[in-house]
Amino acid sequence: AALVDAFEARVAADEFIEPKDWMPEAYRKTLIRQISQHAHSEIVGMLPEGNWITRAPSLRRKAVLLAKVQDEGGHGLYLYCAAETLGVGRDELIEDLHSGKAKYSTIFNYPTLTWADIGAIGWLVDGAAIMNQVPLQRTSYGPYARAMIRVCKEESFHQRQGYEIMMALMDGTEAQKAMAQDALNRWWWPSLMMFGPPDDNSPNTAQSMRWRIKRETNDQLRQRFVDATVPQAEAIDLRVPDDALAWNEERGHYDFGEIDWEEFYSVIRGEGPVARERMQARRKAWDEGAWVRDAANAYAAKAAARKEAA
Amino acid sequence: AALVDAFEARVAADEFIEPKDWMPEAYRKTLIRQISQHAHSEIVGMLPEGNWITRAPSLRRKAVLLAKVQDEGGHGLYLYCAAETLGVGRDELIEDLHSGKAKYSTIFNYPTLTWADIGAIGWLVDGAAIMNQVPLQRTSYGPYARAMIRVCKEESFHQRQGYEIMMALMDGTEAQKAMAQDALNRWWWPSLMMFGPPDDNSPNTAQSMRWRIKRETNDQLRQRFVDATVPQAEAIDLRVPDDALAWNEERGHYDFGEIDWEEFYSVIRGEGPVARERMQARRKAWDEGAWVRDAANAYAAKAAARKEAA
Amino acid sequence: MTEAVLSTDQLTQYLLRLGDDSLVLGQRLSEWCGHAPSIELDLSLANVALDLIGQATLLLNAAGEAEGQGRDADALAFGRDVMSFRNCLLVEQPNGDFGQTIARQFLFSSYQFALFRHLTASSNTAVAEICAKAVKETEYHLQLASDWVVRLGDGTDESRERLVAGFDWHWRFVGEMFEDDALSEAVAAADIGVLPSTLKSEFDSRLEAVFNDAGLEIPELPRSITGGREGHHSEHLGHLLAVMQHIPRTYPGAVW
Amino acid sequence: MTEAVLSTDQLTQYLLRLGDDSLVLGQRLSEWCGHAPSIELDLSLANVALDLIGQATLLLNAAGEAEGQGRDADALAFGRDVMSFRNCLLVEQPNGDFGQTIARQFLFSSYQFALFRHLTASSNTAVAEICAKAVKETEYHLQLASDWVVRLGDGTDESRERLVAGFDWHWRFVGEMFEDDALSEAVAAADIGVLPSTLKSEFDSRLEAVFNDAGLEIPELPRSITGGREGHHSEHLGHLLAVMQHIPRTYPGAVW
Repeated sequence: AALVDAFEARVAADEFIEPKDWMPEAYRKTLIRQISQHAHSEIVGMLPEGNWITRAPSLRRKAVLLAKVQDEGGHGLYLYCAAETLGVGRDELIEDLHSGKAKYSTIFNYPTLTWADIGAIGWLVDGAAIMNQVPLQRTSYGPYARAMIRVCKEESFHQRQGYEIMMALMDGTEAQKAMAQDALNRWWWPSLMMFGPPDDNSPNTAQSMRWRIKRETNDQLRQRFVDATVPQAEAIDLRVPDDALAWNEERGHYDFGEIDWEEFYSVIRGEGPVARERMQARRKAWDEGAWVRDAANAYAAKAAARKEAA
Repeated sequence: AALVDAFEARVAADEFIEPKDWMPEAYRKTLIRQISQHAHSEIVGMLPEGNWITRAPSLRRKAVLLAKVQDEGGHGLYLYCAAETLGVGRDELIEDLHSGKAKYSTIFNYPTLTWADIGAIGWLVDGAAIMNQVPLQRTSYGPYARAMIRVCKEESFHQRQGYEIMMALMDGTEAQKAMAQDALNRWWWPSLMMFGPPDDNSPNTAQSMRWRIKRETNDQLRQRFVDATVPQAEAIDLRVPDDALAWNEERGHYDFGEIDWEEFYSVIRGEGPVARERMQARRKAWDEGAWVRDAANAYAAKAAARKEAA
Repeated sequence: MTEAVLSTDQLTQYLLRLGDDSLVLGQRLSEWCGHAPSIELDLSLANVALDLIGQATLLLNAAGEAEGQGRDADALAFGRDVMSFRNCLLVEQPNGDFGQTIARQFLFSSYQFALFRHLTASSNTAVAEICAKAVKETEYHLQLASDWVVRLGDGTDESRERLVAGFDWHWRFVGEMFEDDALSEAVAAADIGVLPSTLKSEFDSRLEAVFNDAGLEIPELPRSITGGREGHHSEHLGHLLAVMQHIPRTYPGAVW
Repeated sequence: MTEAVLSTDQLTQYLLRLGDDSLVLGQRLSEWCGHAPSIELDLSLANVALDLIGQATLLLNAAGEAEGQGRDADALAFGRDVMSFRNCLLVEQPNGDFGQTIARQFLFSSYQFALFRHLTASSNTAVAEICAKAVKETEYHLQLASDWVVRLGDGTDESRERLVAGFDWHWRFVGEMFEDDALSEAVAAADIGVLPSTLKSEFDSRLEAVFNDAGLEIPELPRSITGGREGHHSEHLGHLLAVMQHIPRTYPGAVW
């Protein structure tokens, strides 16, 4: 109990908890779940955008997109490493992803249908991710907080690139404008869902806030995202697909329509439009790559043995 | 010896030999080799054209090409059945193809690079095939001769369709004309090679002619092909890529240049540009289809057993 | 019965739905050509593909005529981008293995057979005539697919597993085929088309009968994924179109 | 030394050869993105792809300038059909498994490293500058590929077999990279380019050294397949271009 009190006091004082420090088992488990979910999201998140690398409409866009997807892989890597400091192996985490035990962000179970979706993902999905992640730079677990600092720097870059794609489209032909508007129509609501269930239906929030694993509630973050994004849409003549959307002078925030939580929970249950494709692609890459990982391990062992012998 | 004499007399009298008739072992073996090679050529020959079905430039061309490639599959089927009458199973023949023991026409080891290649193959490759096959309608082995009658009817249809593609291209834009000429440049010499080595280097010809398995020599057939094809090329302003080509008034035939037999024998040895692709595709289809063939057999056995039991 | 008024655009869109279904599935099946498990199957699959491409040609030509802007079947097949395609999501699914292909074919042909049977009585002569011919083809497709569902389901353990996996990939796309919307209501009211929902019971009986013969159980169907009829497709269609349209787009205006 | 006169067309064609090699291999490698055997390899392969696409952009822009008809790298990458591409056959080969990809990468980077090292001294300033930057990238690609050749060759039995099979797919395309022709003679005479045949011994020594480390034997090389430099490609390139060019061809004139 003394350990718990000391731990809670340190967290309350905004000190970082480090891997060698004592921590409550529930804290450790919550962190592993959250960090690995985040890592999985980065890795699965490579797929919808990866779908457009081979078809990017210019060499510059191709290079930028490739670099972006590569960054996501890098984020996945930082995050798996952060999770590993909590005593769990990367392979184990990945098995949980492939078995369906572990979750990843529902947003990646929607398909990328046109080039405009690449813009919409950068702008909205990375934008929402940043809202979620900025506070995590001050999360209580040191390795996680430090990973998030690197992640956030790159995400905001991605968000600008995505918005820039949308700007170029809205500056283009009628077909391009229609493509951009359609992408916003399809990605808007799923982006709002990225902040998770409403606060009154989010049982873990209080504990996570107290442990400073989370630092703001789902609804607070969602509101911030709407407030930031609506003016950006308006600035390039895009219409946010929500008839209830209106500036509320009194609250100093945008009011917005009801989210279809049925849809959200369906996708959580694995019923997203391309959930099967995502898992199939990840499992295939992992299974077909097994011999390469085995070879690298075997070679490393041989090399170490040779060094020993020498 | 009496059997042999009787057999040779029947052949000399242009009678058909049927499966139940006695025949020399060498005759049987030569026939199996020739018929199965021909069957393999039909099946492998589906691949270069199949490569363009998904990219055919109009719905009509797509349908015509699909039907053509389907016909080739049908020819393969007739021919395997004809070979089976000689006491060898289809699976065994296919294993020989996949192991590299059996050969198929060298022409199919060249790639189809543009849509014009589909025209060139129909016009030249099917054209050459007809030259080879027309005499085989009177070949001494009955089932083979009857298969060839069906094959020839369809091949001449394919040849016209191929030429029609070339006509349309030569009637089109500069890019289309260039495509057509380039296709002729690439397919002309390999087509001439389809008739096999020159007569003075074709040791089996004499025996095969005596047995009426073959009815004309390689060089005779090749000359007939050149004589028929050159005017067709000229009619649509295509230039045959052979500087030595000239009408020889005295012979009443076209003279033509020396064939690169080194190239021919290289391709025979399996060194054709896409020989690996062809065998990879065939083996893959066969191996990945094994479970389907097994299932069909298992089901047939069950159904038969049920019928028996009833 | 008073015939409801159907706009040009509605008729065009309906014909696009019909034509795109056939076109996209025909294109998919043609990918098998030369690569099927046996020569016999190669011929069968090519046959089905040929029929579907033939249907697509007639239906898209009719769509072009309804539209009245001078576009023929080729212009529609090779000149639209992914969001203008109106096919259902089922037909654009990848071939996968032969089990997946047969599952898709069985589900689609069951739907299309019920549909075309009704459309032979369409008040639109073109639709009625096209479907009168097409329904015979589709009956053969359905027979072929049904036979193989039974053969694979009652063949070996592996074939059953693969077939079940093939159906598992596709169940989520069944609902879309039978979904009514404003357009299908309009064409049904005009006696030109049919309400997809009315075809469901015929589909269900056939599914039950064939699954019974195959010794398979029909699982509880997952949530429907929809969107194809409004141009919101899976990621697969764009790749299919990139290949299919490459030559006409590379040589605009050329005649082949 | 008297500088030989090089025609505009010759310079353009030479730059297309250089640029198309990088472009096509970059496009191929980018197909791996999100599907590699490990995250680390995903990042590495994407890195190489990125470098190659960057090189292609510079080289094709230079080709467009040399040509003088207002085409930039995008116009050349997305606006030419298969027969106008000048890359060697090696780079358009399919990825296959990781062993096949690494074999291709090792063979190509060995060639390209030797080439770019020479071209840093090109009398054409643009070529020299582009290659001065690119050669550093290529050195890294070569190191990465060499490391993996050793790791797979000296890893497990399976990895050795797969790597050997990967090389077996590609040996027939090695000869083409080192083949001299009229164009390479002309650019070498003008001190702009280099005779490919002169790079062969450097390539051979590296191959020998790395194969030695990997415990692999270099087989007798099969007959060379050639044609890429004149636009006569394998069947693979057309499919790659269909995908790569789809959007720009679908929306001609659009700016992205």
